Amino acid sequence: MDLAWFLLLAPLAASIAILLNLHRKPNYAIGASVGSASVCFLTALAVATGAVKAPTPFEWISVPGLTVDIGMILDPLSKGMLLVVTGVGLLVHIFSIGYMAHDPSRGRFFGGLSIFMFSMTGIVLADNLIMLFLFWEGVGLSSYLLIGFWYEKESAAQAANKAFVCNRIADFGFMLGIITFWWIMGTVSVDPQILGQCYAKASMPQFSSTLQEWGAAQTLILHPGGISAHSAELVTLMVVALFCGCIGKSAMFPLHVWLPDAMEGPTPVSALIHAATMVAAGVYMLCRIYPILALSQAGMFLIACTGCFTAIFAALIAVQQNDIKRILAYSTLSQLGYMVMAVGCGGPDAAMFHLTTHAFFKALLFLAAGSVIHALHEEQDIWKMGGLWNKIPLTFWTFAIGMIALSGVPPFAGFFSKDYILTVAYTYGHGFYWVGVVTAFLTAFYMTRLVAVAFFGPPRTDAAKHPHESPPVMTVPLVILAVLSVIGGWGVYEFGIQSYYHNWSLDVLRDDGISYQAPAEISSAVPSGFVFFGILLSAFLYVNTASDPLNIPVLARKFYIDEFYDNVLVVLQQICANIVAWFDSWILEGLILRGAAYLSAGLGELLRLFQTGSLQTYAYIFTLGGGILIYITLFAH
Amino acid sequence: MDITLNHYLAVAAVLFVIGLMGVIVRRNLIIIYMSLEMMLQAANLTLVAFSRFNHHIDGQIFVFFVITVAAAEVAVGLALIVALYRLRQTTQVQDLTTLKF
Amino acid sequence: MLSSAYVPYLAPEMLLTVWAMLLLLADAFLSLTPRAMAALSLAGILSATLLTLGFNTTPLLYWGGLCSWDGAAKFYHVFFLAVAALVTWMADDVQKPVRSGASEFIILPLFTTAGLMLLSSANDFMLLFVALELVTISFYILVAYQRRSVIALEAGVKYLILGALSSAFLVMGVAYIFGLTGTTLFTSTTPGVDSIANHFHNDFPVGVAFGLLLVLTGIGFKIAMVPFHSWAPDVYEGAPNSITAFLSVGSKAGGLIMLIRVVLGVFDHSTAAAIWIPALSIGAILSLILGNLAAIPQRNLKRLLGYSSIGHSGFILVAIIAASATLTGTAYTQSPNDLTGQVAVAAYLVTYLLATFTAFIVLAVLERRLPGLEIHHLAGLSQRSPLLAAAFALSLISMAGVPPMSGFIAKFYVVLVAWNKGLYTLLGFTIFAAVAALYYYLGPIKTMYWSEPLDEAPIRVERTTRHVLVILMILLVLTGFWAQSISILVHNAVIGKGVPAASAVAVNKEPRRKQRGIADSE
Amino acid sequence: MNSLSPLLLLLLAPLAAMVAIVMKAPAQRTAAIAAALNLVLSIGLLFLYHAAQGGYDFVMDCPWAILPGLPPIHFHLGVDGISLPLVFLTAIVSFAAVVVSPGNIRRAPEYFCYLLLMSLGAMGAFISLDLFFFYIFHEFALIPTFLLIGIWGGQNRQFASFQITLYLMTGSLILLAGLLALVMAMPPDARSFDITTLQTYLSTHPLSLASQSVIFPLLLIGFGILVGLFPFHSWAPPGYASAPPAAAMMHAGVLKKFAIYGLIRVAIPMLHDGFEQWKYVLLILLLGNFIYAGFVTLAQKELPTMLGFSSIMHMGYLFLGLVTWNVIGLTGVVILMVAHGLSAALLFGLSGEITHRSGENRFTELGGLAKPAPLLAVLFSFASMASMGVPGLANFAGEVMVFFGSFSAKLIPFAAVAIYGTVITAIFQLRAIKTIFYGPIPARYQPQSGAAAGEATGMTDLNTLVEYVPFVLLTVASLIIGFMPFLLLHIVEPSVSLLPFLK
Repeated sequence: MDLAWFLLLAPLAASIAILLNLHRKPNYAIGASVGSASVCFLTALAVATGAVKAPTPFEWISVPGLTVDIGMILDPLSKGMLLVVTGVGLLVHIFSIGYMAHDPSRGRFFGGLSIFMFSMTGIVLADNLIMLFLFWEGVGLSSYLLIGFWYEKESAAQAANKAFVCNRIADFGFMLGIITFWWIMGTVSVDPQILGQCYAKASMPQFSSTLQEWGAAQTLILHPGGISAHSAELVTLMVVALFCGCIGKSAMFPLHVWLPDAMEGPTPVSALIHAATMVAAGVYMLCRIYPILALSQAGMFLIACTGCFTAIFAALIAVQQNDIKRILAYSTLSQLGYMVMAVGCGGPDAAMFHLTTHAFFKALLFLAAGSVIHALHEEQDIWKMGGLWNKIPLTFWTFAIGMIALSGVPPFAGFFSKDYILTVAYTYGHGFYWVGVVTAFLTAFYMTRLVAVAFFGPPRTDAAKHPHESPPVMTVPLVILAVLSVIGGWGVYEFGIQSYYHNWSLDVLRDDGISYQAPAEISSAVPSGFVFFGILLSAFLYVNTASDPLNIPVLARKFYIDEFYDNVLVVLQQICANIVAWFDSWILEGLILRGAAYLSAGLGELLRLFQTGSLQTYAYIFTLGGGILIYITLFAH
Repeated sequence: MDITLNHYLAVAAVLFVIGLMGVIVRRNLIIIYMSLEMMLQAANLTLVAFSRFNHHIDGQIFVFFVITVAAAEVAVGLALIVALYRLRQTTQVQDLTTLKF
Repeated sequence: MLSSAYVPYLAPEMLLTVWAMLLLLADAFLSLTPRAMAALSLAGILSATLLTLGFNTTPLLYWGGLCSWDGAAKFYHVFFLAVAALVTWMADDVQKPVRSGASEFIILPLFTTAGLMLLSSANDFMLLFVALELVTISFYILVAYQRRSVIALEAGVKYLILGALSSAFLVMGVAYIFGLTGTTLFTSTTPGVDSIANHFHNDFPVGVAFGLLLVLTGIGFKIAMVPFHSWAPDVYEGAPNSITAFLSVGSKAGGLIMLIRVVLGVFDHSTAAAIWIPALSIGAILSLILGNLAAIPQRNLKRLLGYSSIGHSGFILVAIIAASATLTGTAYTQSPNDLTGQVAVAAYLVTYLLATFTAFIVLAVLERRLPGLEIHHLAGLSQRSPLLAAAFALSLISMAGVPPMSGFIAKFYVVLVAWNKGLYTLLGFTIFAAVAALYYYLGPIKTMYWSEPLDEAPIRVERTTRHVLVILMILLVLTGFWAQSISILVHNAVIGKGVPAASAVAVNKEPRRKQRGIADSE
Repeated sequence: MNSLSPLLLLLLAPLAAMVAIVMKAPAQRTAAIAAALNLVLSIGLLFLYHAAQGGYDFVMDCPWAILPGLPPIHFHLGVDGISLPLVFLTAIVSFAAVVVSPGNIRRAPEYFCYLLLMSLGAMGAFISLDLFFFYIFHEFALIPTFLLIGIWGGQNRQFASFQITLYLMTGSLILLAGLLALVMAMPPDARSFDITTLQTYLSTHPLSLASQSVIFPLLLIGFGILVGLFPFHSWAPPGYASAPPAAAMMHAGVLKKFAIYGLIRVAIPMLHDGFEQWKYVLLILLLGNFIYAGFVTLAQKELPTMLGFSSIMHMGYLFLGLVTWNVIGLTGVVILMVAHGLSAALLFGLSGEITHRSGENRFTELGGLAKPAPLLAVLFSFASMASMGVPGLANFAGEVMVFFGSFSAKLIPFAAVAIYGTVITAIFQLRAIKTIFYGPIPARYQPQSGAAAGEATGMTDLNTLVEYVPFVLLTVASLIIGFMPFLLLHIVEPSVSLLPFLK
C-alpha cells in the first residue's frame, strides 16, 4: 500500500476508534488523536520532500459517463497546503491537550479533531471535485460537531446548526457548479494537466462584459436544456456556482454569519478550523480550479468584488466588537475576503501566500486568545480584561507578534503577503487596491484596539487581576507559531513561500494577459503608512480607556444582517411552511380526502334511510324502481 | 263491438295495477295478500288471452301451473300470517318495523 | 319429443325430491334423531352429487327441450349441492337451537336445492317459474322457521310479500313474452320447433322488451339487485344464519343462472341487448353504490353482510354484462379456455360461497355465545377465540377482494372481463365500490383485533366446527394463491345456447352469427 | 431452468418461522432467526451474483397456473442487479425491525407473524419476475400493516390505519387496472405475465402511442399512491406517525420502494412512449414532493410526522432519477433506494425509541437527551446525516448520481430544486437533532436515582446488545455503502445498462 494513504487513514482510524470505544477513556483518545496528527504531519513532510509519491487512485463511482476516483494530487499547491494543515493541526492538537484538560468529554473533542484532520487532508489531496465535495462536507460535519461541542448550551447548538445550514446553502451552489463542470468538461477531475488542457481549448470562450452574460443567464433559466453544453453563459454560471462553495466554506458575504457564531466552540477549534485551515479551504478550492475560473471574466469580477466587499465589511464590524474571539473571527472574515479578492484579481499565488501566513498568525492569535481565556477562567469580553501584559507575558508577547503580523507591519509575515495581494489588486483595478488599503488600516486599528484594551490599562475585573500563565503544553505551540508568524513571509532569492507559490502559478497558468498578469511594480509605502496610522490612532484612542470612545451601533450590531436573517428570512420561511402545512392538513387531507370519506359514509347513512322497515315502502320502492327502470330503458334513450 | 286481444290485455293490465296499488297502499297483510293474488290472476288472464288469440295451448297450461303454485304459496303465506297473528295479535304491516335501516 | 335417453340428467333433482319426501315420511313414522336425519340428508346430497359428477358436459336439450344440459348446468348443480351440504351440516351442527327438534329445518333445504338445480337447467319459462317457486316457497318457511321470534316472522312475511310481488311481475313478463312469441321455450335443438330464440333478430317489439324487463324485475329480486333489493337486509338479519347463508349464496346463484339463461341464452342479440344491457348496467351501478355505501354505517353484522351482498350482486352483474356477445372486445385466445363473463360469474360465486359460509358459520357459533351480533360484541374476539376471529377476518378480507385471498381472484376476473369489453364506466364504479367495501369490512376486523374484550372468557368451538372452519380457511387462501384451482372448477360453467341438433357436439365457443344464420334461413 | 433457486429460501424462511410461531415457538427469537437467515443469505447472494454481466441470476421458473382469459402465470423467481440490492435492503430492515420490537410486546406471536408477513411480501415482490406474483406479494403487506398500526399503534391509530389501508388499496386497484391494461393491450398472441418476456417484446414492439398514453398514467398513479407521490401522499405521515416503529421501518424503508422498483421494472421500460409523454407531469409532481412536502416538513411539530413528511419529500430524488432514464440517474436511484431504506428505517426505529423512552414526541417538550442517552444521540445523528445526504453515508452516493444523471438529461432546473432539497432536509433534520438532543436537559429526563420514582421516567439509553445492534447494523450498512459505493455499483450498473430505451 502506498504510504500516502496514511494521510487519510491515520486520522480516520483514530476517529473510528474514538467513536467506538475510546471516547470513554479520554487519555487514550488524546493519544490516538495526537498520534494520528503526528503521523499525518510526518507523512506530509515526507510527501513534501518528494519521498512519497501519489498513490494509485481507485474507482469510487464508475458508471458509463461518470467516473469518480479516490486519488491524490501531489503538486506544489497541495503539498504546501498539506504542510500548513497538518502542521498547524498538530500544534493545535498539542495545545488542546492542555486547554481541554479539565473537560470530561475531551475524548469526544479529540474525536472531532481527528474527523477534521481526515476530512481536511482529503480536501487538500482530492484529485477531483466529487472527492473534494465528500471531504468538504466532512469538514463541515466536524465543524458542526465541534461548534456544538458544549451542546447543553443553547447558543452552541444554535451556532452549530447555523454553520451547517449556511454551508449547505452554499454547497447547493457548489454541487450545481460541480455538475455543470462535469457537464462541460466531461470529467470531474481537477488534475492540473487535465484542467490545463481544457483551459487551452480554443473552443473555450472568454468574456469581458458582465451585462451581456447576465442576459444569457436569463436565457438559460427560462429555457432549460435549450443551450449547448459549451456555451459561454454556462461557463460563467459554472464559475459562479463553484464560487458558491467558497462563499459558504470561507464565509463570504452574504453567508458570513455562521463564522462569528462558530466561536461558540472551544477555542482550539476556532484556531484550527475557523481561522487557519477549514475556512481557507474555500480559497484553496478556488486556487485548485483557478484555470477554470479564469475562463470567465465576469465570474472573476464577481469573485473579486465579493472578496473585496467582505474584506472591508468584516473589518468595519470588527472595529466595534467586544468579544475577543469575535473580533478575531471578523478579522478572519476580512482576511479571507482579501484572499478571495486576490483570486478574483488574478493572483492565486498571492491568495495562497496569504493563506499560509494567515494560518500561522491567526492560529497563533486564536491560541493565544485561548490562553488568555483560559487564564481568566472563560472570560471573553475584552472590556473585562486589562493589564494582562505583564502577568501572562508569554501569552502577551506571542499575541502581540500575531497582532503585528496580522496588521501587516514589516517585516512580519503578514506584511509580505498582504502587500503582494495589494499589488495584484492594483494590477487588476485601482478600486480594489484602495479598498484593500483601507481594510489594512482598519485591521491595524481594530487589532491594536484589541491589544490595548485587553492587555493594557488597569485590570477591570477580579479575574483579570489574578490570571495564571498557561502550562508549557499550551505555550510551546504558541511560540512555534509566533516564530512562523515572524519569518513566514521572508524570502531569500528563490527560496520562500511567495516564490514557491509564484512558481506554481507560472506552471499552471498561461500568461495571456487575461487570466494572469504580471503584477505591477508599486511601492509598499502607502499601505504601510496606513497601517502605522491605524496603529497609532487606535493606540491613542484605546490605551487606558475604561469604555469605548467610539460608539457606532450599526457596526456593533453587524449591520443588522443577523437580525435580518432571523427576523425576516427565517420567519418568512416558517410562515410559508405553516401555510403549506395548513393547506396539506386541512385542504388536501382534510377537505379532499376526509371529505371524500365522509361523503361516502354520509351517503351511506342517507341510503340506508330508504330501508324504513315498512313493507309498503319496500313494495313502493320495488314498483317505483321497476317502473323507472322500464321507463329509462324503453323510452328514455 | 268486437272484443279484441287488446281489450283483454287492458283488463288484465288494469287488474294488475289495482293489485299493485293494493299491495302498496293497503295495510292489512290479508288484503295485501289478496291483492297479490289479483296480480297473479291478471297475469293469468293475459296468458289465457294470448293463448286464445294466438292459438297456442301452452299459455293455458302455464295458467294451471300458476294457479297451483299460487295455491301452495297461499298455503305457506297464510300459515305465516297466522303465526304472526298468534305472536303479535296483529296483521297490520305498520307493526312490522322491527327490522329497519 | 320426450326422449327417455336424456332422463338421467334429471336424476339428481328427482333423487333429492324423492329422498326428501321419504325423509319427511320417515320423520312422521320413525323417531329419528335430528343428527341421523342430517346424516341421511347429507347421504342424499352426496349421492346426487356423485350422480351429477358422472355426467359429461356436452351441451344438449332434453325432456322435449324443457331442460338443457351443459357445463353451466353441471357446475351449478354441483354448486347448489355443495351449498346444500353446508346448509344441512350447519343446520345440524351449529344451528341446534333453531332446529329445536323438528326435522323440516333439515329436510326443506333438499327441496330448495332440487328447485335450484332445476332452475339451473330450465330451458322453458314454465319450468323456470315452477322451479323458482319451489325455491321461493321453501325459503318462506325456512326464513320464518323460528316462529316464536318476532324478527324471524317479520322477515318471513316481508320475504313472502315481496317474493310474491316479484313472482307476479315475473309471470306477467312471461305472459307478454309468450303472447308475442307464441312459446315459452328458450331455445330449441330442432329448427322446426318454435322457441323464443328463433324470434326477433331484426326487430324487437316493445311488448317483448316490456316482458323482458318484467322478467328481469323478478330475477332482480332473487339476486337482490337495486331497486329490488329492499328485502335483503331485513331478511338477512331475521333469518337463521344457515338460511341467510343459503339465501345469500344459493338463492343468489339461482337468480344468476336464471339471468344468464334468459339474457345470455335467449336475448343476447343486438336489438334485445340494447334493452337489457342498460337496465342491468343501471342495476349494477346502483347495487354497487347502495350496497357498499349503505353497509358502511351498519352495526349489525348480518345486516352488514346483507348490504354487502347487494354490493356483490353489483360486481357479478358487471361480469354478466361483460358476457354479452354483442359487446365486442379483445379477449385473450391463447389460453385453453376463454375467459368469459360467465366463467367470471361462476368464479365469483365459488369464492363468495367460501367466504360467506365461513362468515355465517362463525356468526352461528357466536350467536349462542355473545349477547348479540352487533359489531361491538366482537370486541377482543381474537383473544377469546383466535380461530373464529381469524376465520371471520379471512372471510371478510376475501369478500373485500384483497390479494391473495380467493375473493381477489374473483374481482380480478370481473375487472378483466369488464376491461376486455371496454366497460370503463362500470369499472370505475367497481374500483370505487371495492375501496368502500374494504372500509366496512375492516370495521369488524378492527373490533375483533384491537378492542379490549368485554368478557375475557374464551369461546370454545366444537371439534367438527373447528375442522370445517379450518378447511374453509385453507380453501380461502389456497384458491386465491393457487388461482388455477378455481379456474379448474369453473372453466366449463358456460351455457351451451342454441346448439343445433345437427351438430350437437358443440362447443360453447360456437360463433353467434352462425346460429343466427341458421335461424334466419328458416 | 427449473432447478430450485436459493431465492426460494428467502420466502420459505419467514414462512417457516410463521408456522413455527403459530405452533407456539418463542415468537421474537424465531422471527429473528428467520430474518437473520435471510440477511445472511441475501449478503451471500450479493457476492454470488454474476455481477459483471448483469441480467437475471438465480432464476427459477415453474408454471403456476393457467387462468381463463389470461396468459399463463409462472412462479418465476430471479434477481438482477436492480432487485438484488433491494432484497438485501428487505432482509436487513426486516431483521432490524424484528429485533427492535420489544420482546414483551403484548400478543407477541401475532405481532411477529404480521411483521414476517410484511417482510415476506416485500421480499416476494422484489424477486418475482411474474407480474401476477409481483403484484400479489406486495399486497401481502396490506392487511398486516393495518393490523400492526391498529393493534400496536400509537395515538390516532384508528384513523391512521384506516386511511393508510384504504388509500393504499385504492392505489393497488388502480395499479392492478394498469397492469391488466398493459397486458391486455398487447396483441393476443404476445401477451404474457412474464416480466422478462414483456420487456423483450415491448422494447421491440411498443404499444401504440394512444394506449401507452392511457395506460402509463394508470400505472403512474397506482405506483405513485403506493410511494407517496405528491399529491397522493396524505396516507404516509399519519400512518407512519401512528405505526409501531417496526412497522414504520418496514413500510417506509422497504415497502415503499416497491413502487419505484415497479416503475423501473415495469412502467417505464414497457411503456416508454407513454412515459415520454407523461414525464413532464411527473416532473411537476416531483417538484411538489420537494417543495411542497419540504415546506410541510419544516412546519411539523412532532418527530414522527416530520419523519413521515421527510420520507415523502425524499421520494422526489427517486422520481427525478427515474425521469432521467439514463444509466447514471438510474444507478443512482437504485443506490438511493437502498440508502433511503436504511436511513428511513433507522430514523423511524430511533424515533420509536425516543418516543418510547422519553414518553414524548413533540419537539417543544423534548430536549437535552444527548446527556442521558448519548448512543441514541449518536445514532440519530448518523441517521439524520444520512438523510441529509452527508458524504460517507449511503444516501450521498445515490443522490449525487441522481443529480449528475438529471444534468445529463438536461433537467437542470429540477436538479437545482433537488439539490436545494438537501438544504431543506438539513434545516429540519438539524433542527430535530438540536431540539431533541441538545440544549439543557428537562428535569424529568434526569436519570433517576431511586427506583421508586413512580411515573417520572428517567430517560434511558440503548443499553443492551439487543437494543442497539439493529441500529448499529443499519448504520454500518449505510456507512459501508457510503464509503464504498463501488461495492454496490458493480452489481447495479451492468443490470441498469441492460434496461431498454436508455438515453
